[in-house]
Amino acid sequence: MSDMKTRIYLDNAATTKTSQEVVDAMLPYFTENYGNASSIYEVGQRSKEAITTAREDIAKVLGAKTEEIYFTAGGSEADNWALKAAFEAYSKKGNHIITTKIEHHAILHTCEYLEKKGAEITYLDVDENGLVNLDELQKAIRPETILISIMFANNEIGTIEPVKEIGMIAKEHGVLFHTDAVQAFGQVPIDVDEMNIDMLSSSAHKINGPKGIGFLYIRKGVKIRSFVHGGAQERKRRAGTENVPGIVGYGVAAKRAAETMEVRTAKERELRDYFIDRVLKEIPYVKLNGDPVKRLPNNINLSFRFVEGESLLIMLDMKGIAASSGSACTSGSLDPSHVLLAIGLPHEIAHGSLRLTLGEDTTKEDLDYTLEQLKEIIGKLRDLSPLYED
Amino acid sequence: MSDMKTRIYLDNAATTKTSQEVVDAMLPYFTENYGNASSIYEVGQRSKEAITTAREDIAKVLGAKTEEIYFTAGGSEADNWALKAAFEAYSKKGNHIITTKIEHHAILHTCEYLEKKGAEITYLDVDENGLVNLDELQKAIRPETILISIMFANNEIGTIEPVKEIGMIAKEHGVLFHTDAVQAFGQVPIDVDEMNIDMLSSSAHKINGPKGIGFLYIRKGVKIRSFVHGGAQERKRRAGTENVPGIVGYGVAAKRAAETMEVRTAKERELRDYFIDRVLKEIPYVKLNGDPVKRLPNNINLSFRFVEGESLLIMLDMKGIAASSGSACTSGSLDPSHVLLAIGLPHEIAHGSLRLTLGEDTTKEDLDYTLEQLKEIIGKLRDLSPLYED
Amino acid sequence: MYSEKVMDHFQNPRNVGEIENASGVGTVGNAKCGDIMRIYLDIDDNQIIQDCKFKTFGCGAAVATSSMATELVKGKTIEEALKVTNKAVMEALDGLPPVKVHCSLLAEEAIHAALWDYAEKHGIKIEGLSKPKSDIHEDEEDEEEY
Amino acid sequence: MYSEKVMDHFQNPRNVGEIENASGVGTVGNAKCGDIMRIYLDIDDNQIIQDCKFKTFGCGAAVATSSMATELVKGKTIEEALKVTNKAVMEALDGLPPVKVHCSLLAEEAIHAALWDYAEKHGIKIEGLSKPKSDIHEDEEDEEEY
Ligand SMILES: Cc1ncc(COP(=O)(O)O)c(C=O)c1O
Ligand SMILES: Cc1ncc(COP(=O)(O)O)c(C=O)c1O
Ligand code: FES
Ligand code: FES
Repeated sequence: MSDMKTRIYLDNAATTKTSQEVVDAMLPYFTENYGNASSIYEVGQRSKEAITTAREDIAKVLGAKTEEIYFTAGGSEADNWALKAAFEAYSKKGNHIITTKIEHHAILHTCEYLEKKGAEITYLDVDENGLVNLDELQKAIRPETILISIMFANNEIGTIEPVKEIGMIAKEHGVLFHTDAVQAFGQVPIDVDEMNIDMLSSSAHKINGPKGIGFLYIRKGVKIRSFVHGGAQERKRRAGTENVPGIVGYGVAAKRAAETMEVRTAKERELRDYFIDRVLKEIPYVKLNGDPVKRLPNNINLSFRFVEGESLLIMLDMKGIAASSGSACTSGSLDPSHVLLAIGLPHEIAHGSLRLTLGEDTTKEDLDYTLEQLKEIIGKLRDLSPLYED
Repeated sequence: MSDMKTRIYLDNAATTKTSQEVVDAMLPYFTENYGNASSIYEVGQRSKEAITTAREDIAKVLGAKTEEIYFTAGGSEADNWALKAAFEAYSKKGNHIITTKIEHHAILHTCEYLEKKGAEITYLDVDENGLVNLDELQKAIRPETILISIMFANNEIGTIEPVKEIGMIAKEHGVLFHTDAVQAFGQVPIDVDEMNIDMLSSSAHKINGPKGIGFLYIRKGVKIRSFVHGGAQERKRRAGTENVPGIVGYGVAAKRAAETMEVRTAKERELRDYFIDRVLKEIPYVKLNGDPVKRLPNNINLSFRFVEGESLLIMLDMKGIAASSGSACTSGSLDPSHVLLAIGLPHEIAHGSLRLTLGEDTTKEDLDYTLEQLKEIIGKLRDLSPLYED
Repeated sequence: MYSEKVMDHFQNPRNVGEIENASGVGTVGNAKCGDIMRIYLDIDDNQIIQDCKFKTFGCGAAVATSSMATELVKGKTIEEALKVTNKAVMEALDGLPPVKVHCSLLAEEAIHAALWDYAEKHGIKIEGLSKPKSDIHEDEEDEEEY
Repeated sequence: MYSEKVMDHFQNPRNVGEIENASGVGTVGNAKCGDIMRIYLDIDDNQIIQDCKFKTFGCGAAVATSSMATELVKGKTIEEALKVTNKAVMEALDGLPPVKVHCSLLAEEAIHAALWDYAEKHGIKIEGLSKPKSDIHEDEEDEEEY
């Protein structure tokens, strides 16, 4: 867009920088230990061991068993797998799935696909902070309900759902519980047993791991089958030559994220709240989206009235700041963010939203600079706006 | 298995070393240009441009249009996508798919899955060299045939199928033609237009590219939909944050494979035939599997009577040689190779098969050493064998 | 994503603002994305557009096309201004990404709306100008043009 | 994949060969994988196994279990030899990967077959020994034990 290089990266919910430590761990698996992990010979066995270590490291972060972690190409594949395979495997029990209106498209579009195949889907509403209502969830459960899929934390507004309570309800009713934890894994503590989670999706590139690798946690006993059929990899449940460097990188990233979680997120929370406070005080006509407390440590989502999102993003970009927007124009789609609409924002306000997501390297100076630029840009765009009269 | 490091890697059909050039091209996309390619800001746009370049480079190798290349997580996903989505998209036309008995499991297991969904599958026989019979193919086509899926070249025995003729037949009958070219892409010339290929699967790690990335070529006009639903990536046909380093690496690997193809494969063919000649002369009771001429440049597949495959592999491994076998024990499954059975090998001979697949770095010295070791090992194992009386 | 020309007009939009007692004002909204454009025209007695200003709530392409459109109609007769189509604006900007073509329609329609307003106020009829819609409803692009 | 003990017995198999005029010979095939094992026993008048040799066409585990099994039965009485189960062989080898458990059954069955052959030749009946199958047909493992 501009010639200026990105200097301040505030779109860590979209993707993160792969940390050098992760890259270093991956490197030997490209050019030295490049063997196919299904092979019997030494260079193949080295790959296999590396995969086992990564699987163990990841399982530990979730309180899961090693053999309950199945690697995929990312969060989208994990989401597709969980929903489509559960729909097939539990067709005798029923065809009803409960989810929410604020899920990621990897869930929502999969649900639409399943509707064409005969699934009935309940899309739960959320309140103005993006939280599901547990009573409504409870009421939505029917005898033919086979799956509840509710995200752990929302990618746009950062709201953290009451996962433990949802898990309890699912368990009481004997319904499978899947959670899309792509934004939550490595950011907030997760324990699949304590939270009664049966399946969980995650993606490495959200926690300073590599792109193109994710996993689906599947609790032992959940009888879903393959999504990708073929070779006997991943205990015959996910075919394809293992992406060994990706898996190794994911293992290191997960371990690292768990180890640094407490310190890192405390710092992020502080910076986040500092920025939100200042914006709300120093810029008029602005609103914080998402729950102020039950919120991902690194998520800031603001709506600026009279301002359109794409213009805002381009202007920030020209100042070297990478951010994102719930707005239409960025995602290739022109529809306004379904999440912002679901929390009740009117169309034209949803249109002027800005998401800033902090990363492990974000500093107070970055945010101070961003705030100064933001003030100026908002002023400029409001002057351009036919909706704004000062 | 042994403590000796692999010194001679002869399993390039399983996977290849990622070339240093490829790794070097990937590296900046981990820690510098790590932006999400769907983003509007500069660091995201750099990712997007890198993806476009890779797509162009790959399209060129196939004589395809840039926008006909859709990245996947590998060959298995591409195969699954082609078959499952074609079955859904063309259900009004029919439910019949034609394939062969020697396809990769990514095709065969997907076919079995589709059979449960109501598909009728014809599995064509092959002759003793592994070639399909064009007359039989022609006769197998019915009004409700929606797809012919026949591999370009077989991964075990290296036989190259008459793809151009198959394409012609498919076209004459107005049936879609998919080919699993995972073993052929970058090894033999392919032109999707000339060969009337409608869909083609490929996987980067077979041509010195990274693991975990592949593509499905889909001819413009073929109306198959998504396999992985979600975000708007890959022209809305394959959701998931793009694996930018993987895609970049694939682009470089494809370009490189195309550029070096003539010289590299000429050298490989020479080495291959040198080794085959010597084995057939110097070791008794041995048979070459696959077509002697219509054969991948780097494939050697031999059956040694009275010898069991796994033992052979372990002994080669102990000498620092990485090879593979069509035998039961290596793949996690105990069934003998379906490919060797399909070309008519009796069970116990299929059981003693050895696949050696050369790579760009393989030398004559490697093969001489391998042959010496092989002679000794075969002797030793035959002495152990109750089937062998000398 | 955007051409240099688009970026130039986005960063330094020409003719931003309002015209008091304008001869014609047109406001158009894009139903598809929710964006809004308002154009002010100052037209003299010879039906020549002496001045033109705009305000836009919209994406980068919307701002740039507004800016370019005002440049293109300034100094033109009404008849000439009617020929400033979205295609002409896009060409002047060295093109727009496919997903942004609809944004350029806003500019065309906003000019038409301002001219219509002028015609109504002055009780004249402009040849070839029909009552503008207040909302642009383009046909959905075929999402399956693969 | 394999333990050190397995690798040792695979690389240096003990008691490879045949025994001429053996007291008993047993050959067993594994229907599952097509592998074959033959065991030769030299049993003295006190029903003590003086010598034991084998030939195996099979995987690494098959070779190693053959080797270990022959070691274990050598010097034993017939009664003791009957207690050399596949489990005992596996334990002596520090275990086998799950997919290789069936291989160890070959050894157990081959010993039984050789003993049966001995019993038949000598017209005696061995307590607790039933006619061995010539093919091992284990139950399919549950491929869905997840
Ligand atoms: C012919 C063939 N098809 C498909 C595949 C699957 O590719 P991948 O393992 O990259 O998913 C392979 C290799 O494993 C293959 O050789
Ligand atoms: C909540 C959520 N689910 C799923 C995904 C999809 O993950 P991926 O893009 O790695 O496939 C994302 C991110 O893109 C996400 O934020
Ligand atoms: S997206 Fe609304 S005008 Fe461009
Ligand atoms: S696999 Fe046949 S005996 Fe081991």
